[in-house]
Amino acid sequence: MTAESQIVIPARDRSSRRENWGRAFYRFRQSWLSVVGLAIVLALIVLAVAAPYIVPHPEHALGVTNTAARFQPPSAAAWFGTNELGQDIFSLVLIGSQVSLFSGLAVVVIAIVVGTTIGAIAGYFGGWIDEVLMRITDLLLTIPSLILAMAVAAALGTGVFNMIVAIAITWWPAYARLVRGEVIGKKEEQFVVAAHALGAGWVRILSRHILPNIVSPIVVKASLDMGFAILTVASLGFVGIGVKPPTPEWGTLLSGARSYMPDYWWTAVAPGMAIFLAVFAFNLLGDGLRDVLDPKARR
Amino acid sequence: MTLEIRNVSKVFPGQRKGMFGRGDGFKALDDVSLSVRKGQSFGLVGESGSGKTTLTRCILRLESVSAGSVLFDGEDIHALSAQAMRRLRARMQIVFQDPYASLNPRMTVHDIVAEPMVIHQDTVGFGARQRTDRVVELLLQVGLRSEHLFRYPHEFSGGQRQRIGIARALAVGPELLILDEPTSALDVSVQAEVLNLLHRLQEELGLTYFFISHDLGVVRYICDDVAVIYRGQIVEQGPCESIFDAPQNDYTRILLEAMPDPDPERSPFRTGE
Amino acid sequence: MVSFILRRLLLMIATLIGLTLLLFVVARILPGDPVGLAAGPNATAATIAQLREQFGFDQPLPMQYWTYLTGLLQGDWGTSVFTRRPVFSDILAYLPATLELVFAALFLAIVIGIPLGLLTAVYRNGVLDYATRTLALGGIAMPRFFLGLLLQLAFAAWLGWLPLAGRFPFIEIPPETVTGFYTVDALIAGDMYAFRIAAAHLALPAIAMALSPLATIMRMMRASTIEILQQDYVMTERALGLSNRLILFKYVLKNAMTSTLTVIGLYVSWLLGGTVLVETVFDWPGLGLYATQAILTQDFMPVIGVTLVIAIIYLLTMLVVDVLYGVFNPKVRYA
Amino acid sequence: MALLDITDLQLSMKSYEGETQILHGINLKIERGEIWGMVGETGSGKSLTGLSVSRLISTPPGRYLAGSIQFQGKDLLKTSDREMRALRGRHIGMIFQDPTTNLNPVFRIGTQLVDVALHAGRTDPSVLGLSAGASRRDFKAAARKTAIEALESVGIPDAASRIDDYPHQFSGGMRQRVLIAMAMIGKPDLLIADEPTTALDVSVQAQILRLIHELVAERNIGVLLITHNLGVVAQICSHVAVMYRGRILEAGPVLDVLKRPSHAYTQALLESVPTVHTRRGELRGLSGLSPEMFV
Repeated sequence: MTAESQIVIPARDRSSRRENWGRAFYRFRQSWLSVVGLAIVLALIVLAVAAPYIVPHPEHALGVTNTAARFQPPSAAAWFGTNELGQDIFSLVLIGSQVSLFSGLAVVVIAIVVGTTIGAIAGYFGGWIDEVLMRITDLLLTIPSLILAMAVAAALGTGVFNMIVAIAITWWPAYARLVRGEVIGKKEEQFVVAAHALGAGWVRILSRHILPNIVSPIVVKASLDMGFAILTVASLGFVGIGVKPPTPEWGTLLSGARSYMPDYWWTAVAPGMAIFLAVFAFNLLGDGLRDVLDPKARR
Repeated sequence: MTLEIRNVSKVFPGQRKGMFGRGDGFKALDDVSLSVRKGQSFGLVGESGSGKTTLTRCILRLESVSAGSVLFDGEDIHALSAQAMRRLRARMQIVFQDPYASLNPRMTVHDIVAEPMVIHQDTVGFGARQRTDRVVELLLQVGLRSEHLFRYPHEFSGGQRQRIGIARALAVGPELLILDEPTSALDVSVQAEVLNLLHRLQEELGLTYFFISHDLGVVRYICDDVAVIYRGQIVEQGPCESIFDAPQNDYTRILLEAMPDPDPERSPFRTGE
Repeated sequence: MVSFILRRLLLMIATLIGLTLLLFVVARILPGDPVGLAAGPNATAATIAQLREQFGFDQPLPMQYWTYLTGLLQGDWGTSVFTRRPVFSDILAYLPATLELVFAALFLAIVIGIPLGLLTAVYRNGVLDYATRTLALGGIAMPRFFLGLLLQLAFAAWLGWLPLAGRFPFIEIPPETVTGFYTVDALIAGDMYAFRIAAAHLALPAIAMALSPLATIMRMMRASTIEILQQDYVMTERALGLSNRLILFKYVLKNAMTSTLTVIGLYVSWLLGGTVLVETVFDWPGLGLYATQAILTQDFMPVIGVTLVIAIIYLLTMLVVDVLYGVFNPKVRYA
Repeated sequence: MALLDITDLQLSMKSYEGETQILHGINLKIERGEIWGMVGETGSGKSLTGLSVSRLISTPPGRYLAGSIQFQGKDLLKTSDREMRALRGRHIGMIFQDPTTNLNPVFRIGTQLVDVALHAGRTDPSVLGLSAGASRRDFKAAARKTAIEALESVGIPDAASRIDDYPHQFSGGMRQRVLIAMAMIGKPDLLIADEPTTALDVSVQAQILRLIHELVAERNIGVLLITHNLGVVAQICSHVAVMYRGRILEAGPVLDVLKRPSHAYTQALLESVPTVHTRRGELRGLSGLSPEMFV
């Protein structure tokens, strides 16, 4: 074999990986709706980050009022009108996107970390570990998540952090269920059995063979859930739990606007549309990602 | 004697019946005994549900046995400690039936073939550079090229994937190779090439094969000894020639007669023509 | 089948016991001071102590739980600190309104969602398909409370076709209670006038609640129909000349229903939880409004009660779904 | 007039990569009483040829570039969908590879058999032994009776009661029998069998082949048997067509083609099949042959 060991080993070229990405992006582009979703999501992120520097009245988000200009209808000066305190709704909504996006992301990340860990352990080891973990998970799943989140948030007291914790508590079970199911499915796959036969330990099998192959459904669910997390944050704000004024938050803004319907309808429309747009964009994105990442579910 | 299976039985617990009871268990293996000689090819022939897959899993200790023992080089593998078993796995490797399902789609060929060397680092003692050299050597040995090193499994045909699977199995220099229907998912022309590759590898490396198949022609081509398994029991075993030329068991005879021969003159339906 | 249902019922009781324990512990450990709230800011220490004793808060925690659990079985679900009425009778009073709303929404979602999903699957990638899919994604993304507000604006405030909020005007006489559902009771009584009033009040909140499940059921139905259409047996059915209509409405529909069924079951819980929002918007006198009030005042007995009721309904629904699943899928039935 | 006469059939398929031609001019003539084996490896286009005869390839993505498929003198590529549907099940029967996935799992086998029988009966009441004016009730009863007879004719014991079982209550071999009964219920003139025994054990395969052979002898039908297994072809086919990359390289009576193959590919294929008589090193595969040699 001396002659053959002289063979030049090719540089670890990334071309085939790049080709996979290219193909995936090609498929993603096939559906213009998902491209629209991605564009809106990116725009939202940029706006949220830049909000304090670009809005006309950043001070309104800090609680400054201007009662002289109450309930101005939308105009060139105040694009979305002003509210009962004379604050510029455009400024409030734009700065409100920070809370929504941040807490949405935080909820999803916490839920994924906790849910994946518990689901993977339950699915991989099975037996009584699985029984115990899944009974707890099922228990939480029987409780209507919105009510549980409301109760926990109310008990913890107001604040962004408490609200995130409250929602995450009710969300991880769904990931645990998803990951457990996927792990059990992959456990029977031949390449996993092959790894067993090679003598690989459980850490290696889970981290190298199973988890990389179940990333897709998790990413798809996460993308869809980003939208629903934003929705839940707004829901809590709407019923009066969660972020308290003056910090602007979409649900809270909408809740405040309710009292002035239908005469001052614009106070409700802007935050409502913002919630809708953000959730819609993440849904479009998730839907497109599903097409790309989950070929079996392609419709 | 490399591999010896002594009176192995495997009973799967029955399905839940009613509120608390369980149905009767299913006896997948019933007092199976056979021995595989070093450097030889042993064929295990059976149809679906005959227990041949369960037997493989028991040999690899992916499944426990209900009774009996599996001896590898005189050691009962089901009595070994986890640590000892892990070391032993380096000496006994498997090639699976489905070349599409048995390779991790998220790993490159290099990582797939190198994995056994990483797992058995303590035994093999290769560094990263040595591993890559060895992977290239293995790829060449099974008829692939070094350009294939950093590609992903989906870029290969079924036959090429099966070669990757064989390269992986050979990576840590095993003595025994369990071949679980390695060619049944392949086209005949590709199957012929893979079978010839297996022949060549056995001659070059002095491997022992435990070859599982439902195709008598393939078993005849590869194996020295053969056992026929039916509903968890070995109904007949012995040297290939004697079993194929003078089968003693009815089931073996049925199998032999049912095997479609590509010679139209041997067709049972053409007698009247 | 009977033993299957019995086993599931046993499991359900175990789940409920676990749930009460969990809820109780969570509610008692979490910070929050219902007594302080009930007593008001000017209460003396003596009043507070008296209230604590009255609510049983001076007992050790396990005792409190045991008292609570045995009480539960006797219909004693605790007392609302806020309304000062027994939680159980509060819930009984509010439950029919909520169920009427949820069932109406679910009915709308199923009756529109399933045929629409089937149709868009057949004519996929057509104009109808793209339009409904976009609308569906929009429907899922639309916050229920915002949709409710928009519906109120459009149909109540501007067009004036439907009432703005409420379940039944105080000045009218509701139909005699049989089921507790005003629409159904009105029909039973043959009182078309009352029926029209009840239905008019029900329409907007039901639509606001139905949109999301409708969209999900439609998408699910579309997805599973497309999957079923690609199955080998559909090819065989086509190869042997069966008409497309027969294949779709007989052979494909039953298969596609099995996966959609689970989604429908899950939505019952989602809808019940969602009443918190929609009932707030429409002042619908149901469990959601009751729970919201209780949560805002940190009055935990009603919250536990409502959660428990919803969990029981959810578990019963899943049981029904499982039984139906067996009807649709013979393999499950014979297993 | 031949039962089936395919001339110069050319088919292309559209995919992400663009349009590729799959069939490059297929010619095949099947008479009654003949069993034609169409043999080829993965991607040779043999299954698509079979599906073309039943017109089960949707266009697009498929597109017929040229050629005709004459069935009893009628060009199937030019018939309307309605006419085509009347032919399917009644004049052209079809069975596929996997008996587990080809029966609808949530219906009793009887439901499916009866629906096929009713369809065939509507096209031609004599299939059910009825005259044109028979009532709905008569049709239903006759369809069930015909279904039971069909099950009996493919060797399902106790057919009258097993007809009300679900597919999963049958073994693989029995399911394939049910599917054959379903395909034969309309008393077709042509049976297209796409890898009918590939998913089955050898011992069961032999039984199914015997059954097909008997049906041909009994009813004098024509069969197009698509398979990758030369052994199966050698056993029951009267004729064989060897396909490779969308072309028929060689066709004729089995005894001629398999005993004295004139094409290098056929020869290589035959030398790739291990039999109980093959000695070590005798298998050759396609080594030494390049695809261009066949075109």
